[in-house]
Amino acid sequence: MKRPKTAFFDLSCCEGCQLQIANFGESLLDILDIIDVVEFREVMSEKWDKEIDMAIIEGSVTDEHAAERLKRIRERSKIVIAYGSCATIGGVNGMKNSFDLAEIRKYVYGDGYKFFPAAKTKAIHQVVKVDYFVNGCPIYPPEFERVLKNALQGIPYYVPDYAVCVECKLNENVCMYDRGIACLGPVTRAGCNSWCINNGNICYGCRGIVSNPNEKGMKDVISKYGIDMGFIVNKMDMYNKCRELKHEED
Amino acid sequence: MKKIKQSMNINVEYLTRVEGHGNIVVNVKEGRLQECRLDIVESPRFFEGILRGRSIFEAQHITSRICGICACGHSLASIQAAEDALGIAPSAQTVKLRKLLLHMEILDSHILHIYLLAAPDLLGVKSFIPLIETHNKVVRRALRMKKACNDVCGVLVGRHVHPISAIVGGFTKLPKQKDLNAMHNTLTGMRPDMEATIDLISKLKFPEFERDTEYVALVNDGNEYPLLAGDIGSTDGVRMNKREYRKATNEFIVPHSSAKHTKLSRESYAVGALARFNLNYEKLHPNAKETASVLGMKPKCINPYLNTAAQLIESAHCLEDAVAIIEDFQNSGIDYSEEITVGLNEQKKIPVKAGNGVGAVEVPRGILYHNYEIDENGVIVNADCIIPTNQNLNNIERDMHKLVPELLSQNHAKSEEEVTLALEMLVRAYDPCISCSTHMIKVGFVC
Amino acid sequence: MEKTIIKESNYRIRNARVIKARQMTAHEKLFEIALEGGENLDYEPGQFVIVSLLGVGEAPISICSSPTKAGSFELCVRAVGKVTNAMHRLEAGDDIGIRGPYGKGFPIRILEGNDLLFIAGGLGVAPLRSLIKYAFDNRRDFGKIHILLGCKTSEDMLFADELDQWFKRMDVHYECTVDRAAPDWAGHVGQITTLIPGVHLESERTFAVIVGPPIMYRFVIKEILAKNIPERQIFVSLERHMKCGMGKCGRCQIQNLYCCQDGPVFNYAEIKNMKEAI
Amino acid sequence: MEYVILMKDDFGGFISRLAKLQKLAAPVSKGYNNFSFQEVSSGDEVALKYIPTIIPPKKFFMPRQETLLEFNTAKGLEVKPVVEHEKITLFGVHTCDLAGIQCINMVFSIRPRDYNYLIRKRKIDIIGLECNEYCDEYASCCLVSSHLPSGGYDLFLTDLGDYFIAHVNTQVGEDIVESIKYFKSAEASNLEELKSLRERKRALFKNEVPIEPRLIPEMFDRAFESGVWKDLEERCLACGNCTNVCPTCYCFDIIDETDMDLKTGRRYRNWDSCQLEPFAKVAGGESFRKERSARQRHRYYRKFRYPVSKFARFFCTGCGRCSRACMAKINLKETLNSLLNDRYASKPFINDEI
Ligand SMILES: Cc1cc2nc3c(=O)[nH]c(=O)nc-3n(C[C@H](O)[C@H](O)[C@H](O)COP(=O)(O)OP(=O)(O)OC[C@H]3O[C@@H](n4cnc5c(N)ncnc54)[C@H](O)[C@@H]3O)c2cc1C
Ligand code: SF4
Ligand code: SF4
Ligand code: SF4
Repeated sequence: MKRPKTAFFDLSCCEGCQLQIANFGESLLDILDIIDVVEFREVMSEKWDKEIDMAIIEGSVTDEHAAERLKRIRERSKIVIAYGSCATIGGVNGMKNSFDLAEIRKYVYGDGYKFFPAAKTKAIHQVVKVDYFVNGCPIYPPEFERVLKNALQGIPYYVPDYAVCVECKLNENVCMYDRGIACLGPVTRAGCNSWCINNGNICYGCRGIVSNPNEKGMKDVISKYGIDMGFIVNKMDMYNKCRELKHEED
Repeated sequence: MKKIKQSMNINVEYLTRVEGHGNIVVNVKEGRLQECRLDIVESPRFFEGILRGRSIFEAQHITSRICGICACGHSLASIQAAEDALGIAPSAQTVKLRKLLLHMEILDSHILHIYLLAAPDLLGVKSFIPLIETHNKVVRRALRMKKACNDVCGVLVGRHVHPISAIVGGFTKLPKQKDLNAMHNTLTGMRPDMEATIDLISKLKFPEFERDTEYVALVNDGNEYPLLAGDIGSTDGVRMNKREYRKATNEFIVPHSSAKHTKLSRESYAVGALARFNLNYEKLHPNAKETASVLGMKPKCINPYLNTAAQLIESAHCLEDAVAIIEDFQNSGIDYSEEITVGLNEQKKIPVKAGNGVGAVEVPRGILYHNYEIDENGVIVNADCIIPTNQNLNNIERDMHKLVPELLSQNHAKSEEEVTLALEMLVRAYDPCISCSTHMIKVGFVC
Repeated sequence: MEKTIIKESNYRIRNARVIKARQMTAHEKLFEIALEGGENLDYEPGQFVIVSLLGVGEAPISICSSPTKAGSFELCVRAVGKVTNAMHRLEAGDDIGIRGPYGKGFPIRILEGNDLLFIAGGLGVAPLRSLIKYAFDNRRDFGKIHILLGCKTSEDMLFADELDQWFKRMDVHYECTVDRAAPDWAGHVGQITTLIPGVHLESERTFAVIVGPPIMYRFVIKEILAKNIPERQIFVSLERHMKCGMGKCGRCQIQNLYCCQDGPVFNYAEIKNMKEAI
Repeated sequence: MEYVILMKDDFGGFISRLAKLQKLAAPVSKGYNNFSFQEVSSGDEVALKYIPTIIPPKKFFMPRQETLLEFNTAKGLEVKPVVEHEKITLFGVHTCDLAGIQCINMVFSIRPRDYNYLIRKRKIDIIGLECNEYCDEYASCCLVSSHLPSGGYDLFLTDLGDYFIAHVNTQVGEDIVESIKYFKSAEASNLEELKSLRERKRALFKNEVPIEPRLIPEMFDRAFESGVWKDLEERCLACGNCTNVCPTCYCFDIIDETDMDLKTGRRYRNWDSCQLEPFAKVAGGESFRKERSARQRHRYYRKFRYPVSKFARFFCTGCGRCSRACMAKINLKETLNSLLNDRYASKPFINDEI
């Protein structure tokens, strides 16, 4: 097999997902053995403006300029992989959608705010077609590896469409609800091996919401445990605010 | 100033091998430097804006997402500010574990910078990719060291990028004896690689360029190399409490950049490894001092390119100090009753009070300030973060202003490519983290 | 944890080779496969194999050839997901892994001596073809044979060349219908159910065998029952998500039955009251 | 020596010696009244009084993830079927979990036999531990008669105050007793005490649901269309907790994974759950148990109806894990009670005497 020409791109994000890849250690070299990295701005000076076999894109679309750039990347890429919460669901960048855009710009930039354009944050698939999703903030390296292999083999990858609780139970964590704490695990897509709960924190929903959540049931649970619904909605918005937006493609 | 002979127009769009998006613009017309600046074009993410209305207890979770490289640093600064606002004093054990985390953060980031971002320039290649062929051992060592730091963070806080278990009040999960042993093994196992790194870097030649400037870093009166706590100090003799950070930074807007600039006693100042080295050299671990002498470095060093060398010196320090902390825990044990449950305050099970707090932490690239004002429910009403890279931007531009004419006026004037590379290397030497720096803030609400 | 190589394993695969591969329609491809060492796959019409593409996964696929054909067998595969798409990239000479055959096939001993009514929708023609070919190869053993086929458009028609031959045969009654007709289509247009009332059947000696997409069964069976064919003379083959093929993994369970072991061929009388079956 | 005794004072020594013989796993506390079977080496790590662990001991018999094949496709198809196994002793298995192990033993022993399971099972020694009291309000072990030991162990300990009495059931049990050395043979008085404990238990453990167990299958035969399932539709979050923690749920998925070279790799099986959305979906998009109510119903039928036909026993061990783990508080005993109160499902079967 020819090594696919692969380019890494970053839109608005913290670049932590790229870093997760750098953190592969020496096995990164195995990955570089099978792909031909032609552009990776954070670690490479080389640039590439031709056809790309695989575009691996991090970050969300936060202004028109980014949307245009993304569309151009899509046009010359055979496969688009969105990775990280920013790219796949909008992630923390989406929180700004809860505010009036002009107001938040003014708050941060003062009177000069008009020089700094901004649009509502969007996930990548809300602007262009995406072939593979690697959810998570940051990405869970084993999942990234699996998606990469599937892409190379030309077979689909299905993001788990069941709750983080599944993995959490298998890891035999004491359920946060047993400890009187609200956790977003029951409505969040698994695939991270319940990373946060394994380390004593709650799930913040960074992998997006399962496709068919039982919203009424969840509300019942929340009220049963005496937790304020507004509190949960607020938590949910931390990563999942963008799901309210229409897709440009539709 | 000698006469500049050429005209050139340099525009490096999307500067590579830095974090985030920046452009270098240089315009020389008939011998006169007309323009020379570093544009920050990263689209802003409005972190201070979005923090409003969120619980102080999730601030560190959100602000860690400002930057993937210094996620732990942002977490620690954020936690410090939150605890300051809430009036919580962390336990001695917590502080020690946080120090360990910060050491790992600095070590990890410096290794990344030294090997993957700076070394290619010094070795004359475009990126580390060609090095896989030519310097396979070096690349492997870099990746190995990086992974080791990552593994230690994994054990300590769940992961390095966006740490999980370090929260306001302490840790949600404390390392077990076997975890301590694992971390100890990983770090002591890294020593030969560290020696090899020092050996490698000591043989490389850094560009010669000097410009005297003010260096700013945390300082203290004790013997400890100050990273997690201290006053703000400078080589121009400034010393002030962290709560006065606004007076130490004096942020101002420049039109070409979506990141603010800062100044203190002079027109610009520098933060980061070199600043810390210049201010706190005496407090470095003996191994680090030894490294400094191998590299031939003494304070006060005013060659900005040597920031990379200062990073190496600090790496040696962090590694040894981290090992010492772990050994200490191995001997004295860990008090597991300190493990805290996340979210209790946030869910109003423990009362909170209104307040205003500042966190000032030395992260890999310099002092990072977080400042929050919270209401009586612990909800953030105002937030401000000042990122090291912002503080360096002004200084970088001043360096460029001195460097470009020098390059063009030397006996054999440099070509456009050479100038471009020299400028890129200069910017990279500061290890700028542009995604961090685009946040912006005005409000002056600090007490 | 220790790891030992074992001889006996339920998951052992048999090495095989694609000896012919032919794109039939936009989505379906026909494979002829031979086991390594010229072994015969010992199977009955209606049984399935689990195809194994190492590194991609496994998928249950009905055998669409007749056991009367020795040396190789055929699979007709629609590309829908991981394994099936990867299979579509295989060509003659490529390696492939096979487990099975699995499941209960069509009850040949019961069908023998009777008239047969074959009804297939879409990809359902694949498993049925195995039985049809078997019946042709043993034509004397069966009474009248009716074949009714339905597909979306004429472009989606599988085994089109063979169908032409069936059409020409004296000893079968064959009809075909499409949901949507292309301009050059001369045959029936409409749902498969519209064909049934016109067929002349001797209900007491006719056995109906139906294979098609899940929604088809209910309507077709209604029409057949209207023809007075007794329930126990109706056989269906059901598709369920399947992993192990050995009644363990739990995916193909229909109430207390396992599609992989108790089926895929079921007698209608036995499952008609099962809520999750049809 | 059918019965032996172990003084409580020797318990620590017993566990340490046991752990020296081979790997030893026992229930340990995780806080918040949660327990888990974990490797232990000393007596003070073991939680002697514990309610069912989060995950049952099935995790040792059919690991959450288990390699079945290793392959290399670099030159043709090179496939090695493998089994992963280890010698291990499980200490402190309650009677409900012994029943659970017996259930999955049956599943993997009927033809076609599952060699991976059977090989692994042979390497696991089991030391049971009697519950003298009810775990909590979720338990329903009496309903399915798993509150008393009925085989499935090598050695079985009962706490009788100052000492444990142990029933030696197998040669392996005998060997353990021999090599540990702390055991003495039991006197008649010890056996008397055991007997009276069992008497007390009979009085204490009562059918938790007022139905005669033999009538349960018939109740289920009538309950398929019951409105009880509709109620579960509203509440169930489809998180799969109930099946993952059940000692008799054994559904799995089979997954291939290659190494980075895309040539070598392995095929493994992974626990799966009928409660999850994609479980029963076929390629055409059809899902045969699309509604959460149908999936919950399926779960209950897989405990109380289907296995009765196939294995002549219930596949519920009464451990109560599913109810404990359910965030929506779907409770097994409550569901059974609701079925009893559903007039279509139960009318003729209500047994007033219970
Ligand atoms: C007894 C029997 C006989 C059969 N005979 C034939 C035959 O002769 N010919 C034939 O072509 N087929 C046949 N099938 C069907 C065939 O087995 C399936 O089409 C095949 O298993 C699909 O496998 P796959 O790996 O290609 O698809 P998968 O990759 O498993 O996916 C199939 C579909 O399901 C969806 N999907 C799967 N998993 C997920 C998930 N986790 N999340 C979201 N969506 C998901 C995908 O969108 C996709 O469309 C038969 C099935 C049975 C049971
Ligand atoms: S802790 Fe969270 S993820 Fe884990 S089981 Fe409980 S609700 Fe689910
Ligand atoms: S546990 Fe939740 S927040 Fe944490 S990585 Fe997983 S999905 Fe994201
Ligand atoms: S169904 Fe519930 S009570 Fe019964 S064995 Fe399973 S987990 Fe235990």
